[in-house]
Amino acid sequence: MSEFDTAASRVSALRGRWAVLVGFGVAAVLLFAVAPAVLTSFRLGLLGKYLCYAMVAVGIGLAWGRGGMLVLGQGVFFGIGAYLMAMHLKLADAGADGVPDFMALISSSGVPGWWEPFRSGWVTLVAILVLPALLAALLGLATFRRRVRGAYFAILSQALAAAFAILLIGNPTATGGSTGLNNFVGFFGFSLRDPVNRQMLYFIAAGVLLAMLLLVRQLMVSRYGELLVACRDSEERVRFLGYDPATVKTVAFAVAAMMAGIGGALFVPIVGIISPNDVGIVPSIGLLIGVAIGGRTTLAGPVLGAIAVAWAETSLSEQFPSGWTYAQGLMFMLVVAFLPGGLASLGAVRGLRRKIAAADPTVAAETADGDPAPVPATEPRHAHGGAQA
Amino acid sequence: MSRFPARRSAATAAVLVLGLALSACGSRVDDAGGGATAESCVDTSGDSVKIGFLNSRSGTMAISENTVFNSLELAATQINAAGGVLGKQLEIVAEDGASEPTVFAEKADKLIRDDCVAAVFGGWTSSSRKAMLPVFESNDALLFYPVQYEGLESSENIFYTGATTNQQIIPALDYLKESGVTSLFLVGSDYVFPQTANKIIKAYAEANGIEVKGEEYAPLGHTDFATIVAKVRDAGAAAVFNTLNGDSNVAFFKEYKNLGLTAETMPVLSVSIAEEEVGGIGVDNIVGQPVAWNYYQTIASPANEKFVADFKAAYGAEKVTSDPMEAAYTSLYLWKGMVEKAGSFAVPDVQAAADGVSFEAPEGTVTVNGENHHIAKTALIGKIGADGLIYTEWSSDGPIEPDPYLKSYPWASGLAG
Amino acid sequence: MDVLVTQVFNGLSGGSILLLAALGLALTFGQMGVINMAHGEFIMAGAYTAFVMQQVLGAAGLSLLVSLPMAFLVGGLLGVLLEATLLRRMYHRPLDTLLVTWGVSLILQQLARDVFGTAGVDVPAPGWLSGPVEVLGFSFPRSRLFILALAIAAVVALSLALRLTPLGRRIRATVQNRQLAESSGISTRRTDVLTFFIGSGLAGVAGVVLTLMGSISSNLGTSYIVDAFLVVIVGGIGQIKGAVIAAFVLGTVQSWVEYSTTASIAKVILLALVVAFLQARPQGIFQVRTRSLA
Amino acid sequence: MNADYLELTDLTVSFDGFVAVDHVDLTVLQGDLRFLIGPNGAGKTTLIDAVSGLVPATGRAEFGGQDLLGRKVHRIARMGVGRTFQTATVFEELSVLQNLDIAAGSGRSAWTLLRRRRGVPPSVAEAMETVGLTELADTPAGILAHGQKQWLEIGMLLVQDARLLMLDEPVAGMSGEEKEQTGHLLRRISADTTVVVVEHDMDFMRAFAKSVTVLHAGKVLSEGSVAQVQADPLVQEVYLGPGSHTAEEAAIVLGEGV
Repeated sequence: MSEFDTAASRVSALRGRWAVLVGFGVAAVLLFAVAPAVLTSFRLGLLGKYLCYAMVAVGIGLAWGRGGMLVLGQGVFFGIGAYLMAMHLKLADAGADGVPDFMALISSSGVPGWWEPFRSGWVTLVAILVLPALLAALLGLATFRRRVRGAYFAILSQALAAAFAILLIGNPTATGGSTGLNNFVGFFGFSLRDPVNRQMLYFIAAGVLLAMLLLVRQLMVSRYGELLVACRDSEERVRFLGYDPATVKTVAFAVAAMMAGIGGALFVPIVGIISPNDVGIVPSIGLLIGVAIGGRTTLAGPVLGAIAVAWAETSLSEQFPSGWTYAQGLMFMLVVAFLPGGLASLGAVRGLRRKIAAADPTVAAETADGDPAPVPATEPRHAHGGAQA
Repeated sequence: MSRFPARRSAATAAVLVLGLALSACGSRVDDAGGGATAESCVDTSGDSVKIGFLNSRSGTMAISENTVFNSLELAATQINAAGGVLGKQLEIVAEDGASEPTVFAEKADKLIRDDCVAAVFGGWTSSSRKAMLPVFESNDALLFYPVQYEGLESSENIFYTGATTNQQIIPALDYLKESGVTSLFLVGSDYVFPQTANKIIKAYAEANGIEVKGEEYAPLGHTDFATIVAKVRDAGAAAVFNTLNGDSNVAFFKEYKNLGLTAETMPVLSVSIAEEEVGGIGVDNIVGQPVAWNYYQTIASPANEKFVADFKAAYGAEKVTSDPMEAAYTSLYLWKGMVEKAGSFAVPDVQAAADGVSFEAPEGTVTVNGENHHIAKTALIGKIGADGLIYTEWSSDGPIEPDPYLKSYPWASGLAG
Repeated sequence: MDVLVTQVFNGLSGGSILLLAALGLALTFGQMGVINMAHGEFIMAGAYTAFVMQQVLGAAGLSLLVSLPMAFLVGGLLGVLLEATLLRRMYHRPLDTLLVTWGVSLILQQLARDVFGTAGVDVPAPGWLSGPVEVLGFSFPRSRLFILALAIAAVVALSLALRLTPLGRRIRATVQNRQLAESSGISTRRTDVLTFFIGSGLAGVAGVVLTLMGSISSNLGTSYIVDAFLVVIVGGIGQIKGAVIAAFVLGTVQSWVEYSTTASIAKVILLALVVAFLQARPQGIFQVRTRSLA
Repeated sequence: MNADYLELTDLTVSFDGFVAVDHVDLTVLQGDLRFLIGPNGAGKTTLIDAVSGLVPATGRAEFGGQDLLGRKVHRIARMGVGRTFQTATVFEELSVLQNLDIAAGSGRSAWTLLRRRRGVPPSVAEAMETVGLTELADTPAGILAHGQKQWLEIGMLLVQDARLLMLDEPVAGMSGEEKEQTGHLLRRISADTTVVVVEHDMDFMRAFAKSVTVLHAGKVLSEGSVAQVQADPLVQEVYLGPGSHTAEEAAIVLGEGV
C-alpha cells in the first residue's frame, strides 16, 4: 500500500465493503427465506418474473448508467435468450426427433434446420450465454467504432427491436408468430407443472440475480469501471489517453446483453410463454423505466426500480387498466426530467448511499459533489471537439 | 484481507443455487402423472360464486375487447337479476389482458389460482387464447372464448363460442362460388389466423376450380397499402378475400377506394370486420362490401331485439352489437346452462354435462358439441349498408356442426399436420 | 412498364408521407438535439383535429382546408407546452429527452383513448380528393397526389422561411452558435420556443393528411415515429435537404422491396439497410463539417 | 541518435474548402520547448488537432520516424503523443486520483483492468506530487478550481508517459505564480521530450519558450528564437498592420498579448 492511499479512504472503503456485504446478506435472506414463506405460489412466480426483468435492469444500469449508452433494444437480447430456451424446451417436450406441437399444427415441413442444435441442453445453455453477448459485441464494435452514439445509437437499437419483433411475427412456422412459444411441459427433465419445481426455478432466478449483482459490482469498482465512467463523460478525452472507447463500451454492452439473455432464458420456464410482445420496442423501453426510477448509476437502484415498477404494474393494472398507462407516463416524465439520479439520489437514502459511496468511487464523487442528481453527459459536446471526423 | 471477495461470494452463491437445485428436486417429466395437479380452490359454499372476465382493457386490442367485456357484464347482470346460477349470485372478477399474450397467461393464472373463479370468459386474439390454453389445462379450469378463430384446436378446458373455420370461412367460400367467383386474391395480416385461413382457402380453391391469383401479407399495424393494393388491382381477380386485422383494414380500404376499386368491380369479402369497425374505416369506403359472420345487429328475432335493446339501454343508444359480443353474451348463458344441467360448479361435472346444452341466442339457436367443445351455429354472409350496419345477404341451411379439424371435408385432409 | 410507373409513384408517395412525418423532427431533433418521441402523438393530435373540425364544419372539403392551419396550431401549441414545461431544462442532456417525451407520448395516447374512445374514427375525404385521376392511361390516387404536393410545399415553405425571414435567420444563428447568437441580442429562449412550435406544427399538418390514408386512432403516432427518426438520421442532422432525400430514398426502397418480396421483409430489409448505411456514413447523407472554436 | 522529433511536411487541413492549415512544414526536436503563436484563426489548434488525429489532414506528420496521419486517435496516443485542451478537459465525476490512474493505464492488461485499484501507482503518486494535487487525491475533478484542472491535465500528460506533448493554452486563467511554476515544469519536462505549446500569453512565451513558430492564416510566418521572431517585420505587420515598426513597438504589442 502506498503512503498516498490516505487512511480515511481506506477506512471508508472497508466500511463500504461491509455495507455491501450486509446489503447482499439482507437481499439473500429476503429472496431465499422471507419471500417463499409469505407469498402464495402464484405471487412467488410473479416475483420470479420480476427478478428476470431485474436481471435485464442490472445490465442496463451498467451500460446506460455507467457507460452512457442508452440501450433501447435490450428486448432483442432478452428475446434471443428467451427464444433459445423456449426452442429447447419445445424440442425436449417433443422428444427425440419429435416435432413441437405448434409446428406440427401449422406446417408440414418439420423442424427447421437451425432449430436442430438446440435439442441439446448444453448447446442451448452455451448459446444463451454466448449469442446475445456475441451479437452485442459485433453491433457494438461496428457502431461504436464508427462513433455512432448518443441518439443515433438509441434509435438504431430501437429500430433493431422493431425489426426483431417483425421477423418473429412474420415466421410463425419457426417462431410461433405473434403467439410466440408456450405450453412447456418440462424443464431439463423436471416437470413445470410441479409446484416444487416452480419454486426451484424461482430460487435459481434469485441466485442468478445475486451473482449478477456481484459481477457488476466488481466491474463497477474495478479500474474498468472507472474507465467506463470516463468514456461516458468524455469519450474523446479517453481516446487521447490511448484507449479505444469503442472496446470499453462494447464490453459493457455485451455484458448487459448477456444479462438480458439470461433474464430472458429464465423468464421462459418461470412465466411459461415468450411472445413478440415481450421483445419489441415498447417492452424494451419499459425495461428502462425501472432503471431510471431506481437510479441508473447505482448498483441496487436498477434492480429495486425494476422490481418495484413491475410490481406496481401488476397491482395497479388490476384495478385501473387505463390509470396504469398514465402512471407509467408520468413516472417517465417526472423522474427523468426532475430526478435524473432516480430515487437513489433522494435525501432519504443519501446516508446509505454515502456508505456505499465510500466503496464506490464514482458514487463518492457524485455525493461529495453535493449534486443530488449526477447527470451523465451521455452525448458530450466537446469544447475541443474540432471538426467532426 | 481477501483479494477477491466479490469473486468468492459469487462462487459461493453459484454453489448454493446448484446445491438447492439438486437437493430439492420435484417430480420429473416422466414421473407418472407429471406432478400434482393443483386442487381446485373454487368456493361455492356461500350464496355467490366468482367468475372471471379477462379482456384487454388497455393496449391495441382494447378497441374490440371492451365491447366484449360489456356484453359479458350485461349477461351477468341479467342472470343475477333472474336469480343467478343454481341460486348463487355471480361475482365478477375483471382482469386486464393488456393486449399481450404474456399478460393473458399471467392473469388467467391469477384468476384461477389466486381468485379461485369457477370459470373464465374472454380472450380475443388467437395469441391470447394459445397463451392461456396451457394455463387452463394444467390447472384443469374452464375458459369460454368468444371469437371466431382459425380452427385446428380443441381442448377439454376451453369452450369456443365463436365460429371455427367451417362455420365462417368455408361458408364464405361457398357463397363466393355460388356468386360465380372464379378467381381470388388473398390479403391478410402477417400472423397465424390469416396464414391458416389462407391455407384452407387455397385447398378449397384447388378442389373447386377457383384460381388464387395472389397472396399478400402485411405486418400488423402496416399503414401504407399502395403497393399491396396495386398488386391486387393488377392481378385482376374476381374477388378479394380479406383477413387483415385491426387498423390495417382502414388503410387498405381507403387505398382501395383511392385507386378506384369498388364492391361492384372487385368485392372484398372480410372476416374480421364487424359493426364496430365500420365507423373507423368510414362507411363510404366500405359500403356494399360483403362480410362473413354468424351474427349481425340487424337479425330480426325476439332474442336479438331484446339483446340489442338491453345493450343500448346499458351502454348508450349509439352503441352497436357485433358477432364477438353476441358470442360472449351467449357464452355466459351456455355456462349457466351447463352448470344447471350438471347441478354443480365443478369443472369435471360441467364438462360432462356440456354436450347438447343449447340456448336461444340472439343469432339463433346454438348447441354445444360435447366432443370438441365448439357450438353449432348458422353462417351468415352480410353486406355493409349505407347506415354502417350489416344486412344478411345469404345464410347457410341451418346451424352447421362445428368441425375444427375439417375432418368432414375431403379436400382439407392434408391441412392439419 | 405499368409496374415501373406505379412503383415509382408509390415510392414518391410513400416518401412524401415519410417526409411530412419527419420534417418537423428534422427541425426539433436535427436543429435542437431534442429526441421528441411524442412527435408521433403530435401527428395523432393533428389527425384528431381534422376529425373534430369535420364534426364541427360538416363539409369535407372546407374542413380539410381549415384543418391544415388548425392542426398546425394545435401541434405547435402542444410542442410549446412540452418545451416550456419539460424540455427547456433538458437541453444539456439530449438522451434523457427521449425518455421524458416517451412518457408524454404514453399519456397523450391514453388521453386520446379516453377522449375519443378506443375505436378508430373516420374523416371522410372530400369528393375532389377521392378516387383516382387518369394520366396517360395510368391512374393515380388524388389523395396521394395531394399529399405529394403538400409535402413539397411544406419543404419549400420551410426552407424559404429559414433562409429569408428574420426568424429563420435567428433559428439558424442559434443552432450554429448559441453563445454568439445570445451575445448578439438574439433571445435564444424565444428562438427555441418558436423552433419547437414550427416543428411540432408540421407534425400536426402531417396528421391531417394521414387521415386521407389510414386509420385515426390512438396508435397513429407509434406507426410513424421510428420511421420518421430513421429519415432524419439517414438524412443527417441539421439538414432539411438531407431529410428530403432520405425520405424519398427510403420510400422508394420500401415500395420496390415490398413489390418484389413482402411488406414484412421490406420493413426488415429497410432497417438493415439503414444500419449498414450508417456504418458507411455515420453522420448521414450530409455531414456538417464545422470547426467549433469555443 | 535522436529519433524522437516531430516533423511536419506539407501538412494541410481543410474544412469544406476553407484551408485552416496550409502546407505547413515544421520540425520540433527532442529537448525543444516550442511555442506556437499567431492571431485567432491562424490554425494553431487545428495543427495540434491534425497531429493528434482529431481532424483528417494531408501531407506528413512524422514522430519517432512514423507517420501519424491517418491513424486512429488512440493509436497515436499510444505512440507517445499526448495533448491537453483549450478548456481543461478532465473526467469531472472521477476523482483526481482516478483521472491520473486512467491516464497512466492505457497499456494495462484486461486482467488488471477488471481488478480494483490497490493503492496508488508510483508514477501517479509522483505526478500528483509534481502538480501539487496530492491533498486533493480523492476530490472529484469536477469541483476543482480552473487552474487546478489545468494542472490535473498536465499531470495526466505526465503519467501518460508521452514523448511528444502538445499543450493548448496551458496557463490561461492561472495566477502569476502558477504560470511561473507551470513554465518551470514545462522546461523540466522538455529536457528529454518534445513539447509544443499553443499560447496567447506573450509574457509567458517570452519567459519560457526555447523557440517560437508564428502561424498566420494557416501558414508559417516566422520561426526562430523569441528575439528573432519579435524582430521579424512580417510578424510585426501581422500583429500591427502594414508599415515599418520598431522592435520596441513590436515588443510592447507582442508582450501584452493579442
